[in-house]
Amino acid sequence: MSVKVFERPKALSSVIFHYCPGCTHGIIHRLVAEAIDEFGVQGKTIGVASVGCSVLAYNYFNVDFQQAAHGRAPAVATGIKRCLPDRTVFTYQGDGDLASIGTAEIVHAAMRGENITVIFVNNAIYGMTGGQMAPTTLLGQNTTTSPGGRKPERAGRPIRMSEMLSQLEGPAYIARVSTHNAAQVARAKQAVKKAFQAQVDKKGFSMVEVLSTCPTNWGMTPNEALKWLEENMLPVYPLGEFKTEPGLPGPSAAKTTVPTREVKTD
Amino acid sequence: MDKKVSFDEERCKGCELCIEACPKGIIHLADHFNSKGFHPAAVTDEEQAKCTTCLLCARMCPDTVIEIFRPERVAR
Amino acid sequence: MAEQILMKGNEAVAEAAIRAGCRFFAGYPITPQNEIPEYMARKLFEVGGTFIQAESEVSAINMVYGGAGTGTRSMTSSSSPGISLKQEGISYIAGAELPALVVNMVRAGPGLGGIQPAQGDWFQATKGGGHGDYRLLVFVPASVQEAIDLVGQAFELAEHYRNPVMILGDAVLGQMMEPVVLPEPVDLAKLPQKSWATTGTGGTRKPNVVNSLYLDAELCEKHNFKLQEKYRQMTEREVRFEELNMDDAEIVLTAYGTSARVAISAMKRARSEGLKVGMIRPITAWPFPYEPFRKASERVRAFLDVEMSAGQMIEDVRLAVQDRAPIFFYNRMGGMVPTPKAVLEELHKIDHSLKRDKLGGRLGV
Amino acid sequence: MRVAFDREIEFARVIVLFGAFGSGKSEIALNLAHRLRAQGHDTALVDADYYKPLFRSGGFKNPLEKRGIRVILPPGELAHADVTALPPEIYGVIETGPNVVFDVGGETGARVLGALAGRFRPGSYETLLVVNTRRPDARTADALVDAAERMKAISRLPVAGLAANTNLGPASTIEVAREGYQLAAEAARRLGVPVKFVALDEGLMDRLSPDDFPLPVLPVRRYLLPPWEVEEED
Repeated sequence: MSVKVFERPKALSSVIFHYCPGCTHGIIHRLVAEAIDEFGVQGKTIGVASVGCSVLAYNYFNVDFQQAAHGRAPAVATGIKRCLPDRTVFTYQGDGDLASIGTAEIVHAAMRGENITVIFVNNAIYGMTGGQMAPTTLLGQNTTTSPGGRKPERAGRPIRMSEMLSQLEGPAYIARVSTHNAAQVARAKQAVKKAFQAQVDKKGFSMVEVLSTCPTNWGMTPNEALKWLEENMLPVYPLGEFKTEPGLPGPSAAKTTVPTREVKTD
Repeated sequence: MDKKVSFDEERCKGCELCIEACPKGIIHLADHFNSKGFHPAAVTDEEQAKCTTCLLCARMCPDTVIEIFRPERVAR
Repeated sequence: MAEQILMKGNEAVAEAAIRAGCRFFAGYPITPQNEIPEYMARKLFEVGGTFIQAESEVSAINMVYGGAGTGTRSMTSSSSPGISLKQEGISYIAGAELPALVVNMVRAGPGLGGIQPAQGDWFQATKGGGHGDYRLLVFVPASVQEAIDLVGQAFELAEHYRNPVMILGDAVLGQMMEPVVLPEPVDLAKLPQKSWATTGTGGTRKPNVVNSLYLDAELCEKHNFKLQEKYRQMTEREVRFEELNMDDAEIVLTAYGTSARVAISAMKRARSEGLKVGMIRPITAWPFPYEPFRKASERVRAFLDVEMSAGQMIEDVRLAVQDRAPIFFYNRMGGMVPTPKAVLEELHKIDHSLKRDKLGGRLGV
Repeated sequence: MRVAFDREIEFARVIVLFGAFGSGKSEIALNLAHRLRAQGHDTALVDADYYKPLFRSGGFKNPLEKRGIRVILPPGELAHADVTALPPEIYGVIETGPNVVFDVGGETGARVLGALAGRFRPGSYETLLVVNTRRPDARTADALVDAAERMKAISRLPVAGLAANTNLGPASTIEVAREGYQLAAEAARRLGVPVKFVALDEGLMDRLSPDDFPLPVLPVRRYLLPPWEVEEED
């Protein structure tokens, strides 16, 4: 007799993902669902889908979902969480959604320390709309709106959301992980769990930035894309934990911000 | 002997990430197509024995195609 | 009966919302409606609700989307430029069939305009504003008491139709004080359960999804037809208006909100001067009360539409009246409010011109 | 210089009216300014209600100035803006010059006072808390005491007395005013200050009997009417 040691998590539905072959969205969906299973919160979780390739995420999770307008998922999640503070609320957003059109929403949800978990999928390109430049597109990277490669004088330089947000006091946990091999995926899993742990422990905002591939719009086979990610994205987007509130498992990240002092007026 | 690694062929998109991840090199794409038109990943019956149930293929699979089984006595 | 107190329109709207069971408010400061979020910031936590000052109007309306999606009575308020920013979210709320209250205390535009009262947002409120074929139920109160009463109905109807409802006021309504009686607070425990709300499956039901995306055109059309059927029901059941002195009216004033109060003053003076002036005051801007206008157009000599805009409601009046009677127009804009005296002068002018010009007399009678 | 009207109410040169928003400060300010002027005093009115677009005492700049009352407002179009732009004349009139009525809008206006607090000279000014007990959050003596404490903290000025201004606008009655006066008197007693006067709609004055109120009554003309109630000269 043998025992099943790996299967589809309960929090994922049986619907087959629409993602292209080798797209790492599927891996990240599974990690989120595994975390929901392991915390035993499936019945009290509400996800927020964003706009991008993962727009249909609500079809793939066995949890309640709201579909948000482009970039607004952190605002929608804020509304949900404030009305239902004992539920587990997460957003699932891409780089166009979170780092471009939704920069105000993500910065302020993080600033408020909203007790939500954000899964930020960074694949350096717009997948849904057909391979346009993202704010996280690398210098020199060819996209349909940066033909000949992203040039800094025309389009600026890649935005590092994890580093930016870790300067705020609101976040309890911010980490960047990757999907380019199984060992990294295992690490990513730990980060996702830690992010949900932060929420369960009511420590405030948590975000995991997951470096991801887009084989179709990068024009590579899935395995080539993983190598491209490793060679080109890692130097620009270093992996690690940028902020870990004391009390969360693991060593606290060094860059914890100094809390501002409360003043009295009137 | 029971299978250690099994593939839900209908979910597989033939992306080959599991093939790259497998340290034993036992996964290949089948010659046949699934109903979606993909060559699904597979491990031959003979090569099942070589599987160490290390989970790496399953961890890399984006489509929850793979299930892993371990003999009961070593199951964690 | 509860005691009368003196309330400002803005704070009355906020208090009425709390009493109607509103437990989530997200907004962003903008004059002349700041008393609403300020009131909510003081009071909402006391009843176990939540107030958030969002980073922008865009975020505020999306927070309301999230809150409404949990089945919590949710609202936002703003003034014209802020409502423009909220249009995206309003369209999504309508598309996802969520109940919510949006209050617009209209100020002058376009652009930054001014902070004084205006009525330039009628088109935006009644004919879209956001994208897609959706409608809002739009109330246009003309007094603080009416605003209070309509806020209560707004939450009920928003939930009944699962559609956003707008209170379209203006800076005068928001800023003025009038004696009012507040309703008793609703008992939240007695409100109907919302089977569609995303509250977590509890492991006992299939997941609920709040969504406005329909990639399949056939399904999207079906969804749209379903919405349209809902809007048709609203046009059948929710039209509200007030008729004043219509029994013998020869000239019919029409106006809403602050303009209506001015018009009523003018009507009273006109009556005392022997002019047979009546009035039709829309209380719902959408659905518009076409029927009383159509009926009146078959027997009255003329209409005078008074607005603090370039003429927006008048398009609906024209649709109702067709060419059965002439429609005159008097307006002030940019934050100026018409005076009763000026409206009275218009009424006299119309009266004279109708007497002079035989063709301008009764048509169709 | 101290002034008195009706021989009964005596005020310091600078009268600062504060209180919860909507308590009727602007209406009282306009009435006091008119009365001071009618008694021949050199009078100025400061509208420090910077965030309210409508129903502001400063909206009467032209008619007030026609009557010889100086109106101190931010210059030009800023008078109609929702921005804080303290006009420099404010500093002058606090220190010396005409009789001044300060109309301070709610808590935001009181904050403006806090910024000016150090300039008020003891003896030359008095601060009156205007209270209308038919306003929300002002329905009990406790609430009035809280409001006074709050205004003191924000404006950093003491409360010298209360102006009992309980009314329901056009639905006002003497009974309502009397009920409000009783609450104001209770709050004043606890605050250790007097009720300076009762404000009463001028239309009710002829129905007033001598024992309605044991203190001076200021007849109040309603200036801050909604646009449809404004009487225009033909």
